[in-house]
Amino acid sequence: MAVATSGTTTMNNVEAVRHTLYEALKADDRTLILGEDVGARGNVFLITKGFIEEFGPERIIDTPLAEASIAGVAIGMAMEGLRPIAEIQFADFIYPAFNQIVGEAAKTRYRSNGDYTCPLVIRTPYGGGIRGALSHSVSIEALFYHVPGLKIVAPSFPADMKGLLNAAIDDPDPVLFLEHKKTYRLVKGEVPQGHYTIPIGKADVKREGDRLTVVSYGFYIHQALEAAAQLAGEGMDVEVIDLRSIRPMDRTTILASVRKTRKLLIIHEDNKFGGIGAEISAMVVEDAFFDLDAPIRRLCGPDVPAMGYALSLEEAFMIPVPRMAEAMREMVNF
Amino acid sequence: MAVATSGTTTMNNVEAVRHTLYEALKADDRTLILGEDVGARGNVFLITKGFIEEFGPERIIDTPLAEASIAGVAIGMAMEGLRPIAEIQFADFIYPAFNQIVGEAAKTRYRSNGDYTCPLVIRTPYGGGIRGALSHSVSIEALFYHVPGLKIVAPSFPADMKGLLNAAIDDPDPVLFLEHKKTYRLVKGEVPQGHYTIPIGKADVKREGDRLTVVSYGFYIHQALEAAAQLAGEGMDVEVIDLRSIRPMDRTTILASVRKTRKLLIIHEDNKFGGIGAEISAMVVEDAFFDLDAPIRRLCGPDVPAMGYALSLEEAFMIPVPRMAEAMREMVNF
Amino acid sequence: MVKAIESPAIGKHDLSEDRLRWMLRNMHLQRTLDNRGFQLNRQGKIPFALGSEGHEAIHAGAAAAFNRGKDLLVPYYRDLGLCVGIGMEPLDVLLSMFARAADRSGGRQFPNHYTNKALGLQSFSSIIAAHVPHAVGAAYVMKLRKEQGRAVLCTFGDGSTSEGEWHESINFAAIHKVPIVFLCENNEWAISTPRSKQMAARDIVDKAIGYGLPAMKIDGMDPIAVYLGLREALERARNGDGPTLVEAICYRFLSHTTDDDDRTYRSREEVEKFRPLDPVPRFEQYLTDNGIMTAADIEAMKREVLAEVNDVTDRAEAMPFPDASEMYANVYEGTHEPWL
Amino acid sequence: MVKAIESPAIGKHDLSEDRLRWMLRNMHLQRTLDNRGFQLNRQGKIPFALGSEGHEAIHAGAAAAFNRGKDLLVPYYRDLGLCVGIGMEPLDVLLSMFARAADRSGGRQFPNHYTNKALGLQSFSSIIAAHVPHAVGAAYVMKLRKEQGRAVLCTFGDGSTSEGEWHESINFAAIHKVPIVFLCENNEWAISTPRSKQMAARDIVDKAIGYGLPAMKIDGMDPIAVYLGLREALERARNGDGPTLVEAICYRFLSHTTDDDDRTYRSREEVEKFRPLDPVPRFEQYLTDNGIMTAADIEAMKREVLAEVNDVTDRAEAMPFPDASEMYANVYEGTHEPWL
Ligand SMILES: Cc1ncc(C[n+]2csc(CCOP(=O)(O)OP(=O)(O)O)c2C)c(N)n1
Ligand SMILES: Cc1ncc(C[n+]2csc(CCOP(=O)(O)OP(=O)(O)O)c2C)c(N)n1
Ligand SMILES: [Mg+2]
Ligand SMILES: [Mg+2]
Repeated sequence: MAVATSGTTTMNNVEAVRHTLYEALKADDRTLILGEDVGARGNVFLITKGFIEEFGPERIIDTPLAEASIAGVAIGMAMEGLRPIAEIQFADFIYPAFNQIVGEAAKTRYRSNGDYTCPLVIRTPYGGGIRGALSHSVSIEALFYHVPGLKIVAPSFPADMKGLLNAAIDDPDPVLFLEHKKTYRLVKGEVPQGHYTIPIGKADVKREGDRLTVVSYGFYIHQALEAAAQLAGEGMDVEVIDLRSIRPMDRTTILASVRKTRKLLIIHEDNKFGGIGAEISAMVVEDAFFDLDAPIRRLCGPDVPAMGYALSLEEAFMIPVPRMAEAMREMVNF
Repeated sequence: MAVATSGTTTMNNVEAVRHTLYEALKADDRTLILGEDVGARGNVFLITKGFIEEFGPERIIDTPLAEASIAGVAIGMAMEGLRPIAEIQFADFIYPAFNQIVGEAAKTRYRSNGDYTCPLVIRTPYGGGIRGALSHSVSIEALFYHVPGLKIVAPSFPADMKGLLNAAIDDPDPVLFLEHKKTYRLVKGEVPQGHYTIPIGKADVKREGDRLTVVSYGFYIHQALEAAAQLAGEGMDVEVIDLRSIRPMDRTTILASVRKTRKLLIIHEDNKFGGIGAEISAMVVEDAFFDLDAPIRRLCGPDVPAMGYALSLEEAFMIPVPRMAEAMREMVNF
Repeated sequence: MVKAIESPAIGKHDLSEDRLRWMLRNMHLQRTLDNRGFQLNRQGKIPFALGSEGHEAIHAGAAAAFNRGKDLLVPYYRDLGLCVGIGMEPLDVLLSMFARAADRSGGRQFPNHYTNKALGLQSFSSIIAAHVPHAVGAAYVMKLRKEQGRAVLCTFGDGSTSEGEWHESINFAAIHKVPIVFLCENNEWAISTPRSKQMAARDIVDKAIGYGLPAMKIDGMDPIAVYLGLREALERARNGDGPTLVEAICYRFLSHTTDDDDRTYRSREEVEKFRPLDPVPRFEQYLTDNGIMTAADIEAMKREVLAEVNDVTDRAEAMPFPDASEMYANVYEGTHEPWL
Repeated sequence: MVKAIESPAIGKHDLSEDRLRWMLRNMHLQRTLDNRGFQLNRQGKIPFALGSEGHEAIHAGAAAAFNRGKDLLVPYYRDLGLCVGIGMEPLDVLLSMFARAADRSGGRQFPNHYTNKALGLQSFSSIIAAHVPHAVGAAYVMKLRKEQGRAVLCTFGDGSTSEGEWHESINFAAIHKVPIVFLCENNEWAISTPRSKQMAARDIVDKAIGYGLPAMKIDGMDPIAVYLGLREALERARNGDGPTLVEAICYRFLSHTTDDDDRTYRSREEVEKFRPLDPVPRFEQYLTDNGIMTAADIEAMKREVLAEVNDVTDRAEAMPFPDASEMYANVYEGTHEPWL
């Protein structure tokens, strides 16, 4: 973490994203924001509120209701030297932009052998637990993490939000920046002042321990830490890694931890089958098979198309802290 | 395999698909085909050649150049009782239809709690090794296999093509039917006459052995079998499983084999990171960890955006039989 | 090709007095149900509601032109009144708001996202314009099966016309001349995005030309004008003469949803400017002016509608939530993926 | 709003005789390079080729209107002549065909998919219409930076206008009045799909109306008409007056690519019907009729072009393939993903 700062400020995740975007717009006139309702409305979570008044409608672009063009126009801007920050209002609406992101942004540098590049950030709120029902709750990381040429980050602490968003904006390649909307106002933390970046591709050990490695990210990293704190009270020290970056993925940190604890539990909200946890497990088995004392376990969202609107259905989909603690206990005692 | 047949006919994969489509159109007037250039041109691989003359332009629809509507219109037809068979000309062009497939087809039954269903087949040729360069070579299975509500099959023997395509057409839910274009004319085999289906979700042990389990599919299943034949000559009997169905995935067959051979090698053309192999590995570790005598290994496509046009680049991307044989030897001797 | 229906269309229609009263009732039912959603949201009983104040005339007029049991409706989330108008029960609206197990989506869908195959009301998602190709596919089936006298009615907002899927679908429908009417409920806003930032076209009907389609612009605040326009367009479709793009001008009087606050992006003056066009008092005036209803009749109707809405509210609220295990139903036919 | 440029535009232009000869040379260069691809394919030296016979006038005329060093070109695969016309070296065309290491994409891209940032030729993929939003984004940058006198030229085929991304991009450009010209090379076919199955619109220019854009229909078989039309449209863009949709009518004389056989879907009569419009002899006739070139001049030009194409063929063929290790370059900036 390259920090040049005098102090810190307490912020929630919305404030951290807003603050970082604001500083970027101030510092670099190659940056601009485009998306649906980012102007007068200031984005549906009020992240860009007031920006259009300060930076003008040419840099804070209320786009038409058309996601493929939001991504595609941003790609063209990036190819010609800007640092566009595109917003997809909810991650659920990114599907129409799939071709532009996967087929175009991720391949621009490769197909031109470096003649053209695509330094683009696409921000989008994802995840559930907010009564968003079928189309305002999805996790999308597993639909994109297989794609070489893309980077994907999913920070969930305010300080990480700022450091990784700065890194994403500076990055010379396309970055998908995922913000778990349930953490937006729920999660508060100290954010260093001044400009700093956190390297994309580095996970963060948020809690040290030696009995079990837990890898998570998003809203669940907060729940996993709560569960780990419970276990600590029971005398079991669990190591909790916040993945933060999904591609590139920090194999080094995960392997070092697993070699120490000899057990791995992966927790994510997204469906299990083909989710991020599959790659983490396969990667660890490849490189640290003989260091493992127990099967790797994945505690993940159920394999159903989406979470329902009814509270009972949403609760059935989400994994509460006690279930996480129970899985951790089982692994420790295995 | 529910076969009611007197004999078999030798066919390549193009012929098997063509024959099966033809029989389906004859047998059930709820079926129709829509896609780009499927009419007079008879599809770019001549799979539907002559169909428009026989079944008419209302059932063999040359669509506008617009993939989202190919999938989307087909969904509407399926919701109203037809059995549309949509074609995406090359798998690389499926990205614009991602929203319709992932957001709509896969969720139709779920979101309406069964009030509406979506019995739709989307056929598309995928895979490389045919000098297709960046946009006529991709593997797409890993971009879709994470999606509950979808089924994905990727058969690569003519008899499997027929049985699984029939099953896909009969299926009451959306099925993505992937045809590896390198196998189209290269692979020939006996195809039973008459109507039969092969259940979606069942892998097939194409070669029995006890020293190592190899799981593959697509063009590489043929190469893996060649490599296994070499190893048999060297006294090493390798079991080769043709996955055939990617979702649902046949955990039972894979686990039974791994419990017998105690070693697993997964081979696929698609990029490694986040590919199908990740889930297979994670699944096996979850359920058969203590049955394994060696780390699970994945021999996969390199993590680059696509294969290049130059022969040297394409060859660098593809995995030749000797490399497969070498990996098998290493695993057997581990 | 572009045609306008005169408005108000007094005396130029064939609607019976009963039918006119039915239309007013539908408008009141819509507004009352809408308000109920907002009330329940304020009371903390439901987390979300969405209103269509300003769209009542479109819904009543279109519903009056719709042939129940024959036509198919592929609506969007702003169509409460239209869905009720083609026969959906008010109870179903409340079950959707309360996300009860008896809701037709099993409490899965957001409020206002209905499904009712028996009524010909196609299930749709929240993804803007994603339903338009489905409507076209459905219309294709009618054409393929030579089902004379049937048509699809597909609705969407002004913002929705920007989506690529909208474009592809209209184009497909135009080429194949399928029996469909595309009804754009142009309320000038897409959340906070005004039409000037959504398109440079003067009118939405202008878009029809590029697809080779006939178009019709109607006063969406006048239920009779809407009825006449839709009847003509639907008849054309039913007779095998292909699709029409209908633009119905209305206004979204409320915030986009309960999660929105329209004061952040549009002036109160603008909203007040549109108030005199509010379709409900305007239509009441027409009915009383023409001796079809008295003020007292209207009051009685409102009371009766309110009683019905109160009744279904109580009934819906008393019903159970879906059981957690329901989460696994209807992923595929039959059981959940067995291997997982 | 829709305007037609008269054709042939004899005597109505400001092109010097040198420029006219340059245009003819560009047309011959294109056709000779095209033919070379087909020859090399028949000889088994390259697996694939793609020709643009019938598009020569569009390419020469557009290239003549393009400001080198200022404007930006975002073309599609059928634009060999246009790319050469704005300054790309014929050697680069052959390097692309042969997929040699020295090809600007490093032998990665399919033939005819060029990139040349130094020339202002934006890299594009094979995915139909996916480049159109990039062109709009590029034009937005010009507007944002207040770069007067620059414009983007973005081309595509008739079939490409059906894609959703095309629609969304034109709409975005129209709203923001960015400096861009959309040039549709309407050759009546999209592989085997005739225009009647692609759209119900009479003309592609009709599509402009729905975006509030001016449009222009030009004879794409006449390089002077194309030049005049494009000059006007590009000037409008450069002056800050926004986008224009230009439809240039031409014909695809060859099969779609070497993988296609057009005899399976269109009659020889149709192809022969268009032969008299072939832009190359037509333009030659114009030049000889007007005493700008003699038949002997033209023969000499053809020989000279052929010699150049032979020369670059030999040079390109002699160059090495990319090294296998190159596969890992330029996935991201710097190294390949280190953790894998
Ligand atoms: C693909 C997609 N993008 C964005 C959204 C978020 N969203 C929901 S409604 C809406 C505005 C729709 O405007 P319009 O089509 O005019 O309909 P109205 O709400 O005005 O009736 C937006 C942007 C969405 N649901 N789907
Ligand atoms: C998204 C996508 N779908 C399909 C294709 C396959 N394809 C390549 S060219 C082509 C026809 C294009 O027609 P048109 O736009 O008229 O250009 P033309 O080739 O006639 O110049 C098609 C269908 C593709 N490359 N990309
Ligand atoms: Mg609107
Ligand atoms: Mg064409």
